[in-house]
Amino acid sequence: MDYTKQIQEIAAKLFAEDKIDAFVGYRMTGFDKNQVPAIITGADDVSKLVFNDKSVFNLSNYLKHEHTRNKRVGLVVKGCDSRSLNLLLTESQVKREKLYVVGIACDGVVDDEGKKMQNCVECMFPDAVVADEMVGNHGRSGSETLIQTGSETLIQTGSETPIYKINADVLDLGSKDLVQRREYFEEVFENCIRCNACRHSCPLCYCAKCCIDQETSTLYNGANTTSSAFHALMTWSLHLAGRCVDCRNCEKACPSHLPLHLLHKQNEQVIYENFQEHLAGVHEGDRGAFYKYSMKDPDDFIM
Amino acid sequence: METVTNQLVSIEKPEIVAPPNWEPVIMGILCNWCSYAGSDLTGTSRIQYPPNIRIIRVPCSSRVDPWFLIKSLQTTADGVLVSGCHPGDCHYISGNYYARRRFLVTKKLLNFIGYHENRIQFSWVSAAEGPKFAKVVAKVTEDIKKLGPLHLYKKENFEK
Amino acid sequence: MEQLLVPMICKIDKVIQETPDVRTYRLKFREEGRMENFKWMPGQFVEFSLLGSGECTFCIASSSTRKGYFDCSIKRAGIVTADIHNGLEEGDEVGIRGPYGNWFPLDDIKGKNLLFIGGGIGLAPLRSLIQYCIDNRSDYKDFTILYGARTSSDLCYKDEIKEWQDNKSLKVILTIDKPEDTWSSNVGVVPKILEEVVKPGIANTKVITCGPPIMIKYTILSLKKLGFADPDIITTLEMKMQCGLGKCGRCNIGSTYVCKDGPVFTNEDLQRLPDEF
Amino acid sequence: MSVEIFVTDKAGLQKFYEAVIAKNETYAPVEKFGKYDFKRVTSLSTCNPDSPIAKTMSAKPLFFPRSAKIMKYTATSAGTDVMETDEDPLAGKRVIIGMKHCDARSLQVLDKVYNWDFIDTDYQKRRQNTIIISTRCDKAEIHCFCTSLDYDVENLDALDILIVNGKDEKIYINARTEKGGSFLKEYIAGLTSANGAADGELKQQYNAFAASFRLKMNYKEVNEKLAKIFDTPEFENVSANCVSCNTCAFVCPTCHCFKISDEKVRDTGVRYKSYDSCNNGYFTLMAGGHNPRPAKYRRWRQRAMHKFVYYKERFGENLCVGCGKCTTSCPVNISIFEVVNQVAQ
Repeated sequence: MDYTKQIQEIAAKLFAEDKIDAFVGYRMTGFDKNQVPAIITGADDVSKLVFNDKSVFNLSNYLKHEHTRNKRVGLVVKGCDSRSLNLLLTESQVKREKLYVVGIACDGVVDDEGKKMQNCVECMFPDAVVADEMVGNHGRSGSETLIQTGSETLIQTGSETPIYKINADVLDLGSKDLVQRREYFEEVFENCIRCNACRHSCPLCYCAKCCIDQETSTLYNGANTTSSAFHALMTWSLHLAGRCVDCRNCEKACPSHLPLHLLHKQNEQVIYENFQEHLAGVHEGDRGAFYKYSMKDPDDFIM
Repeated sequence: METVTNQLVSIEKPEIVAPPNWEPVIMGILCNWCSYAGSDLTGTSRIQYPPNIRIIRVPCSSRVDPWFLIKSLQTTADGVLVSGCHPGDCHYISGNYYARRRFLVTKKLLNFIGYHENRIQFSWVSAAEGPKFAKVVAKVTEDIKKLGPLHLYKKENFEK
Repeated sequence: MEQLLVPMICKIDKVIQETPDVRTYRLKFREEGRMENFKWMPGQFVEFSLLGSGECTFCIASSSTRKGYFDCSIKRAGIVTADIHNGLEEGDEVGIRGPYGNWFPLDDIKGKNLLFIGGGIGLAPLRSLIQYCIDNRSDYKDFTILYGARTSSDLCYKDEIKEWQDNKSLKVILTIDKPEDTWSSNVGVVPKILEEVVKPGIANTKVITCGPPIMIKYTILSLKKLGFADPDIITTLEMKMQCGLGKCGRCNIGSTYVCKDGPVFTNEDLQRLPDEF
Repeated sequence: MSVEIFVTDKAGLQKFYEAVIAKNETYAPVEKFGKYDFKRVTSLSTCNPDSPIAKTMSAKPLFFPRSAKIMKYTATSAGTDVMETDEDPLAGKRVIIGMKHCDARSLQVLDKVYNWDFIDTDYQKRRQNTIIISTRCDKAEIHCFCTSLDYDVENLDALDILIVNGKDEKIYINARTEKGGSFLKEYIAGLTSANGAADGELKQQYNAFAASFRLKMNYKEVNEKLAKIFDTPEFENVSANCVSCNTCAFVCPTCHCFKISDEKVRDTGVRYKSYDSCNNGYFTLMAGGHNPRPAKYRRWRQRAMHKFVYYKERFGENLCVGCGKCTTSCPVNISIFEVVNQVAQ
């Protein structure tokens, strides 16, 4: 997957037609094969843009930054990024008319070791679900890819029919008993250093005042203890339940390499199985699962 | 109240043993319009219920952010009871439907990370159901007593 | 390090509601004998902690010449200060660490005319120096206090200001930003009153100013216009602090630590600092 | 400085480590979730003294804990009791193995700030009671630039015992300080002295290591140029893609900012001192709403300038040891090396 040329062309065209003030894409770091997100403000820098399977970071994160506020922005989105973008649009965080979205038909990205990321292996929506222009081709257009909210089958595409699969790690852990699970997560919370990188790198954490920041919250204290990590990570993952798009920005940012996806995938699975909701951000205008309800929701756990 | 004489261990962490005559602390978060009034009725009808519950009044069960449950468990409570209006009875029309979803996910997540899901319990109690409230509290208390004390790293921080 | 951060317990002796959102707490150390050993100079600050809520930095608003207590004036602004306002009453206990920081250059201002310019809660650090100077009145020449606030109800230390006004050896000028029916004194922002009403002479005069950042900025401009030299303008800076010991790395402006090298600076010092305060 | 050098082989080194672990309170990198962190170990099999720099957290928390209890208190109707905290768990005699020289150097840098004015006695005690056993890297990692900074990597005396991989599977154990020398005496059984003979080989190993660096810079030039360009717009460009995630400060071996937080349950409370980062937007936000560093580029400038200008002005050292941990941890791969060089240009 190498769309460098197409993206450079699109960016150059957009700057030439004066459709955007800034273009958010990727560029090489200059020292290894890793990439840095690039915020380009003029046609001169277009040649720096690249896109290949090392373009990992979810760029919709940059829509909450001061550099892109009140500007017309061109944005490169992969499948998962477009879902978070969709949620940002639904939650009125970004104005659609100010965005020019370059959607990618993504074949999956790789991690530092060159292995395909786990979320890409399981990915159900590799094509951008919202785009002004698509790059690459999987033989289906954006709108065809996604059909209906659904019960069993979420997507019906021409050739293959991906079905929601429970994350292998979640399944594995779920089969253990209570004490083992507690021990495993106790280790997770012990290794958390409370840097809040997960939250800052999450594209959907845009609150100006966060409930897990000592300076703005009355209930949370920022001490770097296990109990505080439990409080922060649990609260954070529950606030993202039904909204997480599994882009794994958080996991990539975590300096302790904690398996944060476990919490998100567990929530996703519960929501999918119990409420028959489709995955977050797949449809435009579709809010997260916690923002709607159905009469048929299970209530056998309530006395 | 009958006091527990045999030693109880925490179900999640068997090395934690409850002190003799240990009583669980239960945080009760009640909706203003139904459950709180219900608990009031329990009191005025002179129905007895376990004194382990500490009641907090909220406008609606959907006011209860999962955050509150986590915070309660992190600090003092051994269990949490959230109670609201019956489906369809919500003072704000649909608040409890939203709440229902959140509670299920919270419960499952707590179970997933290795804490018994009965630590968080929910009930629908209307303003007229005084006896039901007493029953609910009794059941929750009994359930949580079975689970033993919740340690949740509190020990490291607050042991004198 | 951890021992350095442990506060001493103080008892609140008195709470004075200065304005709707400012309260002055009069504090005494709980342990006997400690109050006598607690020495501070005008301009220094303490770390005030409401146990369970957090720590905040406040300047000491009274002079060490008034023995047996010290004052902290606290404006309701953030989470901790709101807790302080809501929760603390007479007889309650709080933690105090300090005093930290440098103080007003008492030697430099000896024998000079003094002009104090305060705005809002910014009178608190000045009050410490004003009290100190009043108690050593013979060391100083002319003595002028210009104090402004947004409204008449936002003026702090009303009783004390009355005392100052009655004191024939001081000149007190009050101002508020907008006219009010019951207000008979000056109306206008501090720099304007400074230029139009006070018209201070620059000879042998030191100016000490404190207030909101925007007021300090324009006051300094006015003072420069009047002909004051940079070393004669003394101000205090506020920065977020956590430790007060020069360790936590919050309060630095360039390589200057406000908690160690400040909070009192002359305008000459400020010129040298990078523009980040 | 004592220059005792002993020679051994791989098995001998293992034995040495095992003897050290058996006799002392030992800390070493332990792997968890693919990342190494320094933890208390009781056997060599659970740790890896040769963990790669990029995947290892710094050893700073052993001296400046991620969260330290300042005090405990209880409030009763009779008044507030401030209690002493438990004994400092890090104050005892201990040995750290597997600490790299950049990490060891960071302690020398931190000494300056902790011994300045108000003296941090806890930190000093932890420093004095610790023996640092360090392995010299054979090859620079991709983001390393320690040789380009203002310290002598070859003759560094921040570490007590240096272990160098020589030719032909030979391993040299070299006591660098008095403390290290007297510590090593207990373990010399089974080791062969190689005083004098090994100097050449050590030098050779160092030269090969120094030649393997991809990144090289002139720190003096960077110091001087950065000091003059506080207002350059270049900071805005280089910081545009930063997500303010704070990771860099939390993994940095020299960052020492902290915050104080209270945790209270009923009448009992604990006050903690824990890490904080200047990249956090709230870092300097005052209660009234005034924030001297509201914009991202200002916070980045503070970070870069503090590392290469302010600390140098105040304490005479760069607050950077060139370990590259921030760059490897950064989710968007921003390199402090690139940033300061680009800005200084």
